[in-house]
Amino acid sequence: MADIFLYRPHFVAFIILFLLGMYIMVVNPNLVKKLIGMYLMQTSIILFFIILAVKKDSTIPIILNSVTALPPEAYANPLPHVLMLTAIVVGVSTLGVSLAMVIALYRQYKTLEEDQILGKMK
Amino acid sequence: MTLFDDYLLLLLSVVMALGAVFVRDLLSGVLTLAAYSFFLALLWAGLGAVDVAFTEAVVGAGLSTVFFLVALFLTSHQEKVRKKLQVRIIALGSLGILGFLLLFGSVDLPVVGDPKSLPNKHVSSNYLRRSLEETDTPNVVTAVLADYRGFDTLGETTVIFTAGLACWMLLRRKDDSAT
Amino acid sequence: MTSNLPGFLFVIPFFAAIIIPVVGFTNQKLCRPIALGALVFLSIVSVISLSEAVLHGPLSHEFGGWAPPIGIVWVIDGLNGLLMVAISVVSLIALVHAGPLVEKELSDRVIPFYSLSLLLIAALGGMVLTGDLFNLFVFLEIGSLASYVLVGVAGGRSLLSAFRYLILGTIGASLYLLGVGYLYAETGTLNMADLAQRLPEVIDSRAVLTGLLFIALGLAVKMGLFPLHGWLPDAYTYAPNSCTPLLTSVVTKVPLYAFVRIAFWVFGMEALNTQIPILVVLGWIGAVAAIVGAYLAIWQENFKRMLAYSSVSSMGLFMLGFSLGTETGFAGGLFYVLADTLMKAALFGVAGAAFYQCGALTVTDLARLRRNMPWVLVALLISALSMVGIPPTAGFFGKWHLVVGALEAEKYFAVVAILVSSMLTALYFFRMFQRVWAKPLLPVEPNFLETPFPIKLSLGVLTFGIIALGLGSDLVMGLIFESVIPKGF
Amino acid sequence: MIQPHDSVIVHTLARVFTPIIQLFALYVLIHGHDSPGGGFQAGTLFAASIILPILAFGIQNSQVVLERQAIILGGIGILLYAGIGLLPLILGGEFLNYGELPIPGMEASARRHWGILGIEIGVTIAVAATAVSIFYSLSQRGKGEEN
Repeated sequence: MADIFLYRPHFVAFIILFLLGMYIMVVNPNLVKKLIGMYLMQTSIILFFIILAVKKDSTIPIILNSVTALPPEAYANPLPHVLMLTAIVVGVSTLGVSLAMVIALYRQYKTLEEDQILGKMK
Repeated sequence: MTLFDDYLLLLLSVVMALGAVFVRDLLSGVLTLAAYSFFLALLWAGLGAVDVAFTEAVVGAGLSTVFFLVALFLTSHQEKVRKKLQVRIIALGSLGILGFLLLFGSVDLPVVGDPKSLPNKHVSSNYLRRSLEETDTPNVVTAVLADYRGFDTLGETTVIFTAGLACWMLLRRKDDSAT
Repeated sequence: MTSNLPGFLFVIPFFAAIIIPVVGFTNQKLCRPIALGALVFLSIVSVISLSEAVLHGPLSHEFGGWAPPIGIVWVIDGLNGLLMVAISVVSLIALVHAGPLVEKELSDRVIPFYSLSLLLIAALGGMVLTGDLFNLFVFLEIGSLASYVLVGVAGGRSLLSAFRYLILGTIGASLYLLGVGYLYAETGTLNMADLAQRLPEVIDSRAVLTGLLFIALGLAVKMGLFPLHGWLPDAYTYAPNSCTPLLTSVVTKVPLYAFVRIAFWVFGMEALNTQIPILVVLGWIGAVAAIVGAYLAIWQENFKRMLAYSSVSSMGLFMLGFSLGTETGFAGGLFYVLADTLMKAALFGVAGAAFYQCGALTVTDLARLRRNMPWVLVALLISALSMVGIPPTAGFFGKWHLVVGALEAEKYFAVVAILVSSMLTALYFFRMFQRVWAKPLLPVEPNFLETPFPIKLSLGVLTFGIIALGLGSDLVMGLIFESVIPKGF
Repeated sequence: MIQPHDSVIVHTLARVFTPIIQLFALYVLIHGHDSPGGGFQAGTLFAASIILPILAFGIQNSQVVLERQAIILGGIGILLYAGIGLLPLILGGEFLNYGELPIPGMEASARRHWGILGIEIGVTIAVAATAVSIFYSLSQRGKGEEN
């Protein structure tokens, strides 16, 4: 298993970002910090999908005309790219909604810390 | 483009991510996050995902940062320092299991950059072979996004529309006029 | 068989949801008729689709005209046809019920309420009908965003619970997406039918196992399966009363369906019995969830919170039923899902009506219904008896088939879990009835409102549905046995 | 409430950049077929070109689009997208099958080409309008809450 660390730097970065993001989301009491963690987690999944799409010595998936077209192996895999475009937009939408919730909470409780909000509720 | 010249970008983005998380001032954290996002965009471009890179630069580094900044502008900048040991231990334990699972599963994943691996062969080579002829669109990503998987894109547009409605519903004030 | 019906099942609620804000700003009164009209249409089309699918085999609709696995396909068979009917009918009833409550609670947010509810229903329909794993993720996110907001719109406590729901829900969705990534990496496809064909070759791969585990974990967060139910009690308790019947009855059932579809159809019984023994684990989790949920419900004073823990318990029972590995157990689990959809809509409907009219929040407060709203109390009585499992209600038949399935599978811990959780359920509902009927009749309250007709109608239909589903259980079970059971049992 | 920025440099740059961003957005939209980019990127750029003057000149001085109108516009963008998809469904084909769009004198692949352009325009409108609407919602502040 140790060889993963040597041959797959992208994958290691993915694991670090994913776990870091999730840890901050769960543990940090600051609401905005939680969202920063959420952003890290979502982008790490994009990293995971993009490294699935990489082909060695390939070019970007734009085929200008059928005469000069290369075989499919010569282009990067477009499908994960498409999926991740969707995931990016989903991420920013979730971020917008969650920030709206944060602002609404701040209006009521004048703090961004989850435990202080809980304290003020009682 | 080869695979292994983006060590630097990976390292930079991980450092930026750590910075965004551990800096106490939230404003600095958000700006560091924008830098992180920008390095990721460069990384995607280097890995051949130009459309994703463009979107990440525009949406990730641009739009989300603007949202974050507006929200911080209306709330507060400072993060308070506290420690809850119990929660941390539970979280670290479960994340350890998750991390082990990720590593465990990754052993059998296809080698990065292998053009013959299954995710690069089965459906996606069909797109690469047929899209120009069938949809008259040179950019295969656009063809897949808008046509082959156009239904996903409709869903995606709906997601952002839902978010718009949601923000409007959540932040609506009583003193706004009703209609 | 290709058909246009699945396309219309998406188009009807979707267009209504988009048109409502466009039209609603000029005339806010149009929102409700548009929403209810769309849902009536949706119910009719989904009933037609179910009958077509049962009589003539599965219906499929290839979006964009691209055959799978190149394009996205929606497939209707017995299982999701049945659930689609349940979703459309129950959400129609829930929105009828919501009418007077929305006017009171969210009077300045009527437009986004109806629009988001319809988007939620369209997304749930999409999750149920789609045959593509990534398409499922997109609809999962639309539905989740809509439900976070519907939970949090009341402000205060509901906002914080909605924020926690959002954080956990996003973790769940990300885990799901990661699982899809692992499966894609091993097979190169996202289409469920294609995946089912290609998986047996790589079933021994660790990546496939990890993918299934991540998908199961992510969906378990979304469905509120014990011990990942952290968001559920607060969200159900503090959500506005106009939203709870819709949110509690269908929203958690659909991720459960997604899991069942992926586990039993994509992976298949053979792989689950031999290579990936996930069902054993899920059976035990379900058994523990059923008992712990019911046990925690006993100690709740708040009526909605009690019902929320009873939802945790029900989710355990469904999981237990599906993981038994026998035909009767699977069918019983599905039947109990249908029954629980009706029961939860009715119970939370009663809770909403009680708060709307008497300000009743706790179990003890419900005594005031006795004088003011006797008919609502009848609905509460019948749905509570159904939760406990007293014949001839639907809940009894659901539990009966679960027990029979467990006996067939010779899994006695499951029998014990079902019986114990039923007894605990009986305990807290009978405690509630004791509180309601033990005291002398309260005097009539002076400024008491007449129950609005939409609430009476919807509760009446739900109560009738609970009894009808119980009496017609042979018919429904026949349908399930004939056209729903997955291969390999 | 977002106040106007004091600096002359910011004002001038905002004036110069706004049309350039819009032009670039249009380019990205139209060239989505042959180069990276498309509806989402163009929509976000359009949104940026509306948000930038607001940040520079304050929200009071640039109420070009109101929040509510922005949501309606977003809905219209999605209706354009879904309407293009609905047409083939009503004519007996599949939802979103641009190959069966009733455009005379074209091959299926050319119809698909124009169908893609049509839905990209819908996406652009929807994303731009909704992003501006979210920005408005987030930046709103009630009465008596200035700081």
